[in-house]
Amino acid sequence: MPWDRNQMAERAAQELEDGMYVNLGIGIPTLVANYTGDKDITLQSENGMLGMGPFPVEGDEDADVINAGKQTITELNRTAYFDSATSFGMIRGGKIAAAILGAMEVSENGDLANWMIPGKLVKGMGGAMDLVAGVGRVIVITDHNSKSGAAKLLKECTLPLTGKAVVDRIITNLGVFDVVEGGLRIVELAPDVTEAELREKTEATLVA
Amino acid sequence: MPWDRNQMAERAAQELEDGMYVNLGIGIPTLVANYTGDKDITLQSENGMLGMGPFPVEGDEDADVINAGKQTITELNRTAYFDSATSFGMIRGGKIAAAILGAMEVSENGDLANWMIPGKLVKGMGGAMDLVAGVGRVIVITDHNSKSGAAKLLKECTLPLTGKAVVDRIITNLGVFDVVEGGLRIVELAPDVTEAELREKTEATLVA
Amino acid sequence: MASKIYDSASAALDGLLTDGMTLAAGGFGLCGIPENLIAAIRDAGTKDLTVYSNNAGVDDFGLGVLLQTRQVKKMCSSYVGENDEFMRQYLAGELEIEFNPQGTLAERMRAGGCGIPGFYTKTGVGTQVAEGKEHKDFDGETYILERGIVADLAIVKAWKADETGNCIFRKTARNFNPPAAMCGKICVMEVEEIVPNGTLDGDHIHLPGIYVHRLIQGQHEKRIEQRTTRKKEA
Amino acid sequence: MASKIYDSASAALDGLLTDGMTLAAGGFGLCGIPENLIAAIRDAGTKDLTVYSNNAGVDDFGLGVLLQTRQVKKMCSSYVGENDEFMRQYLAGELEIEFNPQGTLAERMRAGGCGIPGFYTKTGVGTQVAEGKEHKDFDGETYILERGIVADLAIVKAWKADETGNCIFRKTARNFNPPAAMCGKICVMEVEEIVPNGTLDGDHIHLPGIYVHRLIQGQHEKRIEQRTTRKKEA
Repeated sequence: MPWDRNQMAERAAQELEDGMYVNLGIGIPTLVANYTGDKDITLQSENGMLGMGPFPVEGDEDADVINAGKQTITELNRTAYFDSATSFGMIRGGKIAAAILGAMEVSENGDLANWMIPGKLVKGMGGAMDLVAGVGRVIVITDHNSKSGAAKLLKECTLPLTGKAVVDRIITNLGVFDVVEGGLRIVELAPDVTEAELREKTEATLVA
Repeated sequence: MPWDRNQMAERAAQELEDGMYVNLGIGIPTLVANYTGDKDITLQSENGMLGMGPFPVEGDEDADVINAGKQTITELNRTAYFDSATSFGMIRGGKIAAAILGAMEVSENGDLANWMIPGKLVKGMGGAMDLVAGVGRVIVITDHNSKSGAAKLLKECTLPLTGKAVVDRIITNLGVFDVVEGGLRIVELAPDVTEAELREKTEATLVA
Repeated sequence: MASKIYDSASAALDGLLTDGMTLAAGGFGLCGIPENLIAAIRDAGTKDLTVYSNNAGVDDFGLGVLLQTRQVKKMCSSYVGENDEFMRQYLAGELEIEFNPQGTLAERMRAGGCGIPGFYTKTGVGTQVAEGKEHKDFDGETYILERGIVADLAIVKAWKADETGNCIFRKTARNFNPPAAMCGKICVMEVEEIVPNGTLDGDHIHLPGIYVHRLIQGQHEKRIEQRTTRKKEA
Repeated sequence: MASKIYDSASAALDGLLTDGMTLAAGGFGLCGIPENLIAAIRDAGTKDLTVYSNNAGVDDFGLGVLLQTRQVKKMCSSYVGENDEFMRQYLAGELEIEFNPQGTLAERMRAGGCGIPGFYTKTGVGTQVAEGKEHKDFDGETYILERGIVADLAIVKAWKADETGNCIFRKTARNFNPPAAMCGKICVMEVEEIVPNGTLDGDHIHLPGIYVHRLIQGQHEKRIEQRTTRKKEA
């Protein structure tokens, strides 16, 4: 049985260690914060905040306290604010231990595409290119296949890249994969997912 | 009668306009602050302070409030503090309108030497190279001649440079000079100083 | 000192606006944007603007206002979602866009303001962003050269400023405002409150007054883009 | 989170010191220097240090202490006056010095900490400082390439820090401390006071805790280098 969104987030939370500074992307990555348990994880928001708290209770929203997805959030008792140049200095300088991001496509050598579909979707890369270039470890969470069933783990990406050879680990609804010499190594399969099924749904080279 | 130290500083203060942000070097330039009269000049200290006040009264010295000469000073009611990278960002970025600095030698094309005598004096350039490269207008205050009587306004500097073609105006005990095409233009002479005397004591080309 | 304080956004911009100029704007999404100055530029009708700003606002607020009036020729941004008019103009070829990675844009602004005409970064290597840019290896890794930005005018928003323009920002409304302010040849700042000199602690100031040439106290809607809440715990 | 707080400077440096390492130190003159960490490095006897620091202290205080014990192989500084022992070792060829313009040194530290391996500056063009460096023209002006600094260890001093290492500096004691902290692979911070989380306002923090790996509360002499005063007005 493939993992659902929350199970993927829960699995991703296992990647984080106590004391880590982490940046979570928009979408499923945001859910990872719900599963860190006892681990003390400090979340960085690239719009200028270290130590991101949960959503506010109704009535406590503050227009001046938002995350990188422009959602209202709250601060903690150890939150620090800073400007965007400093924020990305932190990111580019390798001070953030890990980023967990979504993907449109990932290639078997760790290329990531998640910012643009030429002629259709022109939103921009935001901070994703900086994150994949700068943070210590890049973890991708994505459905294994697109809604139409197409493979998202490819030999080569077809969409414009966010970064070249930047992904360390991929968590999909079917399993966990590491980018290694020669392709993607299967680290773990979701319950009842078989290697045969996986191979069928994956274009990238899978290595043991 | 040549100007004394205080008169040179007083003359230099005439270069400053109301509302200017200015950096004053160590030595005679520091005295300029005593002669700004009604003009509201904001002094930048490159160790991280904008809005430098006078020396403290005895007993009020604070080890955490010093100027670039490491002297104890005070703050004003509009002082801002910042780190050294920000401070020199301001300087390099041309935000400071003028710097008034001392000199060992100045050449007729505006080269300045004021940081090193090879084999003898090895103190370093501090912030002087950044200041001459970055600020809007560089004004030098210096005795016209060395203690031994040697010219300090030269055709070419003999000492290692602080900056090349960076000086705009020179104020000495004998007069005021602008760096122009072809040499130094006499802007003003100190009382009773003759042009003949000046020419004798100057190696640099003097132009009308 | 001649006062930096002006009565209105229009007064503060008087003499500073010319068609075809470059503009740097602070803000992230709709957070910490110079609402009053944007409205005054709309009213002034300045055309063919090239705007350096992380985002382009939404259709009817933020920089989106200047897109609706067709005053913008080119945007240099990292993210322009949330704006249908932008998308329409872009896909119709009526608007140029130069995408910059968010951190590259922020650093380009700071660099320009700090007298740094170019710097190297790993961000974007191997992507479209690197095309046409100088590549250089340092210690075995490849980087690309990015240029400092110096804009004709910076429009920014802070929380409070004293009379000399020393200012402080509030929480995540700081974002691009300090680097945008730094990179303007002239910087006009709008704040929620102008306070007397002596009110702000010199150690709390985020942007010293030297970066601020003109100052207004404005009215701020501070619109929230994505209102997200959780249930109150019992 | 595993605590960043250590009992002593020696404990905080345990396992971090190796002969021949590079060190970045905060402070300007004797103002805002990491007194306790310098003393602990002296006691540890680590040799052949390359030290990035704006100044070299005085003969018996600040980094001058490590010069007296001959633990420093090379200094990278902008100004080393006020230190006779430095001058003696340098003129005798026992100590290397690389002079950096003050702003270039500060920016090199910030750049190294921000993942920028190189940047261009006008500072030093046409001087000894430019010799052997790449020159490049931007918009008709010549600039030189300066490199970002990444030091094995940064030792810095702040006024107060909370338990996660968020810290604030006091007045001009801030100086090189933030850029030095940023450029260290590891940063050890000494403060006058460690305060509980929640004590510091998030908008007042000068250096977020992410830059601080280990933290101690120290005893600080805070020696004044040039005590200058004026007469009290009657």
